[in-house]
Amino acid sequence: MKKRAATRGSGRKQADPDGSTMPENNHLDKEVHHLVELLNQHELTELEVEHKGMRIRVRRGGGADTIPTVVSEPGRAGLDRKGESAETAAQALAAEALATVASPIVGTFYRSPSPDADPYVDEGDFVKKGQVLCIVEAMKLMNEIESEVDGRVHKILAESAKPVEYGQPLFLIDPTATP
Amino acid sequence: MKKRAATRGSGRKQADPDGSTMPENNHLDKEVHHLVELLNQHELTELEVEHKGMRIRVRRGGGADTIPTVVSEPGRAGLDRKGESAETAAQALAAEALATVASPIVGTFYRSPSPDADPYVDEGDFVKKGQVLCIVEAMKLMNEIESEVDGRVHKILAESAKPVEYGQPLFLIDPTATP
Amino acid sequence: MFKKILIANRGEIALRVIRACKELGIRTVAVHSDVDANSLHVRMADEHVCIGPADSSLSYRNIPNVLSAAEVTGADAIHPGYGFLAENAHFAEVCESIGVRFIGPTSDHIAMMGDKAKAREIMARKGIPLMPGTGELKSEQEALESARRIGFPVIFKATAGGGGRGMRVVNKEEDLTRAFQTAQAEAKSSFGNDAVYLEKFFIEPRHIEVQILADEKGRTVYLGERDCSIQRRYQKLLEESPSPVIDERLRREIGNVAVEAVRSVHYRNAGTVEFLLDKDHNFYFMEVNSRIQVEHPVTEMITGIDLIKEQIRIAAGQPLAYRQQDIKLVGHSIECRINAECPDKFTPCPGTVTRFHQPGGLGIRVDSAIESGSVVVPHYDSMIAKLIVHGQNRDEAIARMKRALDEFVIEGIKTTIPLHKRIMDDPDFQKGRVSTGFLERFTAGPSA
Amino acid sequence: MFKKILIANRGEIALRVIRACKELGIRTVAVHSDVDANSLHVRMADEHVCIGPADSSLSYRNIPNVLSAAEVTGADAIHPGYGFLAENAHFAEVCESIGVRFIGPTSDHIAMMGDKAKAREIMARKGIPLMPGTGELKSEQEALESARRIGFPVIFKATAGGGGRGMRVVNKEEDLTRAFQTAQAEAKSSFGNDAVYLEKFFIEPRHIEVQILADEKGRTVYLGERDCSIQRRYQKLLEESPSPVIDERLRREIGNVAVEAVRSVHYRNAGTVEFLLDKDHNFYFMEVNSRIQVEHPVTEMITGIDLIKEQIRIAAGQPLAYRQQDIKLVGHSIECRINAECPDKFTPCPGTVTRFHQPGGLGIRVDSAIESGSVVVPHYDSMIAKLIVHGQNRDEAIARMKRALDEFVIEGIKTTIPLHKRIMDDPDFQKGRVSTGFLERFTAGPSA
Repeated sequence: MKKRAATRGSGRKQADPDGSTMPENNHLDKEVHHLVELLNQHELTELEVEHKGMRIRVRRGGGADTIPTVVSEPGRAGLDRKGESAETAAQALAAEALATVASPIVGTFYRSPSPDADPYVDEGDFVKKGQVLCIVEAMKLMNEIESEVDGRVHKILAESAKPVEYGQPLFLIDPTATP
Repeated sequence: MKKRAATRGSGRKQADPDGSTMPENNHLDKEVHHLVELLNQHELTELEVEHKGMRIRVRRGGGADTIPTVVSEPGRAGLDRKGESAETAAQALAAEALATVASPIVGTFYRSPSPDADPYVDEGDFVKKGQVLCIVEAMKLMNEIESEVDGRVHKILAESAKPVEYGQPLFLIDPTATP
Repeated sequence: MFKKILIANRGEIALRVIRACKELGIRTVAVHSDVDANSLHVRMADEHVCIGPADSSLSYRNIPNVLSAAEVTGADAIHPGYGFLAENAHFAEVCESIGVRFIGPTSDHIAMMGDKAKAREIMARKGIPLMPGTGELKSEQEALESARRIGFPVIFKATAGGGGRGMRVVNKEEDLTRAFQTAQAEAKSSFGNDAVYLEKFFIEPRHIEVQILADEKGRTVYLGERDCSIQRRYQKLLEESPSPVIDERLRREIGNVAVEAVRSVHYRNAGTVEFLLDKDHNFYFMEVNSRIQVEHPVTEMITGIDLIKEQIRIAAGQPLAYRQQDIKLVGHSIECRINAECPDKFTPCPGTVTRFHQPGGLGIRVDSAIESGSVVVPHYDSMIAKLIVHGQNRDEAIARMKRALDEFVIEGIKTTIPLHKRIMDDPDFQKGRVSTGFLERFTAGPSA
Repeated sequence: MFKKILIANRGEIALRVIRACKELGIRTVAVHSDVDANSLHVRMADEHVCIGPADSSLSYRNIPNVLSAAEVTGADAIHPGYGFLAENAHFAEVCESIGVRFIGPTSDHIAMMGDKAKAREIMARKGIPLMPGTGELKSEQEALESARRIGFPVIFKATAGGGGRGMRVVNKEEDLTRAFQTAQAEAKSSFGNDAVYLEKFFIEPRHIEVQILADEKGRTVYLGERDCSIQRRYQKLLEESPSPVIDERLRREIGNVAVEAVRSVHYRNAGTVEFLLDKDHNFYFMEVNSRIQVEHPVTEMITGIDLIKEQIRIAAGQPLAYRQQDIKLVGHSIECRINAECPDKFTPCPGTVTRFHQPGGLGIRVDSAIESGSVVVPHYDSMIAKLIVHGQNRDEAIARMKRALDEFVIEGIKTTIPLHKRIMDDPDFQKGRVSTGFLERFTAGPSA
């Protein structure tokens, strides 16, 4: 049984209003509407935009009661998640685009095919699309997890022989890196 | 038994924006109204816009869940109260200062000393400080309520022979008016 | 006793099971789909494992992922709640085979009770009174002959069925052919099995069910009945116990039949025997539900017995601590299901609950995993809370439910609270004069 | 029956009374100070009247304003709750004189029970077992002689007292003079009356009280006891029923004495007879509280009787609907008082409750007028919620309380929830081995 999983972190960037969407003039109304929409869509607490002498800030609630619906990183504690939306804008500025390899199943994560074998990959290694990165054992079955992109292993996020849950990020791959 | 009560109504009068309290700039007015609408519609806490040297900020309560502690108009429903705070910012610009005469006790409000007598005062009348404005009957005692200021009776807010509660506004007096 | 229980469910029933485990000193593992990561049942559990995406077939119904979660957390038992995997005989079987205790009946009993036609046959052989009806129908001709014998109106039901799907009422002979075909097609598409059977259709019957508990040694008791006559499209909306029309003698009679029904097949753990009660107080066996039910709290309220704890104790091999004569029914209990749905139209209404404030005080119980800020996602059942009251008698219970419904604050989404208020104010309901057709008058709109 | 009841109180007890009225179909009038305008008790009432500013002497204790509010709204009865005007004989008298029914005992009974020394004298004459002690002390010499007769340690109490003020324990003769003077001064400043009396002071006694109900015809019943031994500075913090140390025989004995005590003076409505229980299970009359008490819910939970409704029915002239033998105590109930206060130091902690989420499920009751966004003002009592549980036995009740305390979310202010969690985990508490000195070990800090 083989399973693949690699999700692009692009979903988090959408919260970022870039220059092209900024108003020229007099589009105040449209702009505020747009920001409110963004606020709603991303369940943000506050959104502030400053551009060509114009500054717009939109804020909602104390945030205390608002719980994000869709969570991109299950397994993290609730407190961490609340921080995410705040980080979103900052992270989006950094135009980094790492690919996350997440576990498609619940099971036990292994970095190597057997206890005495070498790991499939180490941080810094270059990998090819389709290359096996690790095994997740579930129900006595070994599921090989492959990379969906070419790139460099930026970070290994799980510890070998420990349980992982569905959607838990296992690797960050930098697809822009070349050997 | 005589009781006096007159509180400055700076908190209340904001609830009725008439022409004279509106800002010169028609555009600003429209804009503020628009922002308040947005605030209500999207249940926001705060909305701030700065544009060409102009800055507008609209804020509501302390968040959706916060219920005002001290309320200037007991007897009104909670929903009304929520609206008030939203209007506050826009109307604070107007510098009108009516004095409110509130009931110091719970009882029944009477505009005249006896059923067949003339009212103590009518709207538009000029009153002197210490002049009796009405009676509030409680526990079979007639309590005369006096004005604390000189001025013109701007509005009578309670209906004769109806119950009034503690702190309920009975009269608005315009202390700037002169005969 | 178990050391750690995995709860293979979500929402209020997952929280219900976690509460029972906490009170028993058993550690808990919540599983959840990714949209449920911040749910109350996840936060209240000692451990939690994300088992898949929102689609329940890939998460809550995903047997390998659920069992992997049990494996990696070292859980020694699984409580399935209701729905999802609760009546999946295969799941119970796999649990048994890998040595994780499935908290419920055996896989064989689940399979037996899951095949409604077969269950009826078994009960008929044991002498349990059945609705006039048939076994699985082989042909249209057989259906026609059976319908004539039973007498119209009749109803088609799917043998693999439940929840009202695959059901068709036939009032006269000429409508039978089309109804037969439609019922088969619906059964096929809903359950992957087109087998249907026929039953007598009663006008204005009551839905009466009996809660039973059976331990591993076979000691079996009944815990009074629940009256679930207030239904909408075969979905229960309000339940009460005791039934306003059942007296002590009839209660004992139905209770004994229910105990006989499950004891005859050596059934274990909690179960519910459903009956139809006609106007003359004749009762007919319908089916056995081999799970804990949504409406179990009304039974708990009048017996003082925690049914989830009993399920766990029985699964752990403990004997029942009481006999039939020890069970006393005290007062009256009503449950209103609060669903996130548009009033009158009954369409689901997902969204964010901006404010959630429960009623409180004497005789009030709320079972819900909702809190202020919770997001009701569109992927699952629309029931977001159960409001349960207990009173010294039915009148007090109704008065208490009215004031509790008035107190309940749920903002941001539409719910069935207004509908329940109208039911409480209904003179027929107040007199206990309801049948499974009762709610039809409300579906036509507020003024009907 | 009354048509409209004015509730002369605020907070959870006002809401408690409103709930009972709603269930009885009686209209309600809330009164409130201006800072309480948006309170839940105001919003849940049919009508509401602002009766003054935050200072309770100008609002909730303001007799003319409360009565004017009854007058302008046409209320035919007033429920005083506890505190404020509940034991003000003058208020009850004025109510009687203007034809508004005071829901409680007569003004004479309030006055009689309010004078603690006189009440003791009356009870002594009726043969009720008293704490070894004195009547009002005329001089220091009398105090000294009495203390020698009773035997040290002894305690000074104010005859007009309550709530621990004016009390002084004396362990040996040479401390007596100073304690007498301090007690007098404290009694004077707290109650405007410097009269004090002496009682035997017991080491590690239990505080046991018996709930009684007496109708207008004089039929009197007791509803089991409450064990309120867990106190802090004479303020109850946790109550339970039944007491873990009282058996069936002793319960009947104390109950009969309590009934005798109130019946002998023709007491009416609800009341509580407080006793001290020593280590040898001797019990001594302390006082009668002529009001509904904070901890009344634990009695409601094990008897199924709604005490507030009973108060209202009795005041309306209805007879009790049951006799002593009809009252059955079922299971065990515990109440934790959730106060807005800093843990360990016990200083009040007013502020805004940014988030409030009640525990739910089987056997849980929350009596509170708090909701998310409520402002806890510094002007009144710091108790913001009562968490009450019911279980089949004491162990289950404790386990349930633990999980309910874990579930209770109150953000924005500090509360006694952590303290209650530590009490639940205490081995002595779990074994029922507590006395009125129990909490002292917790006051020294978490590690003590």
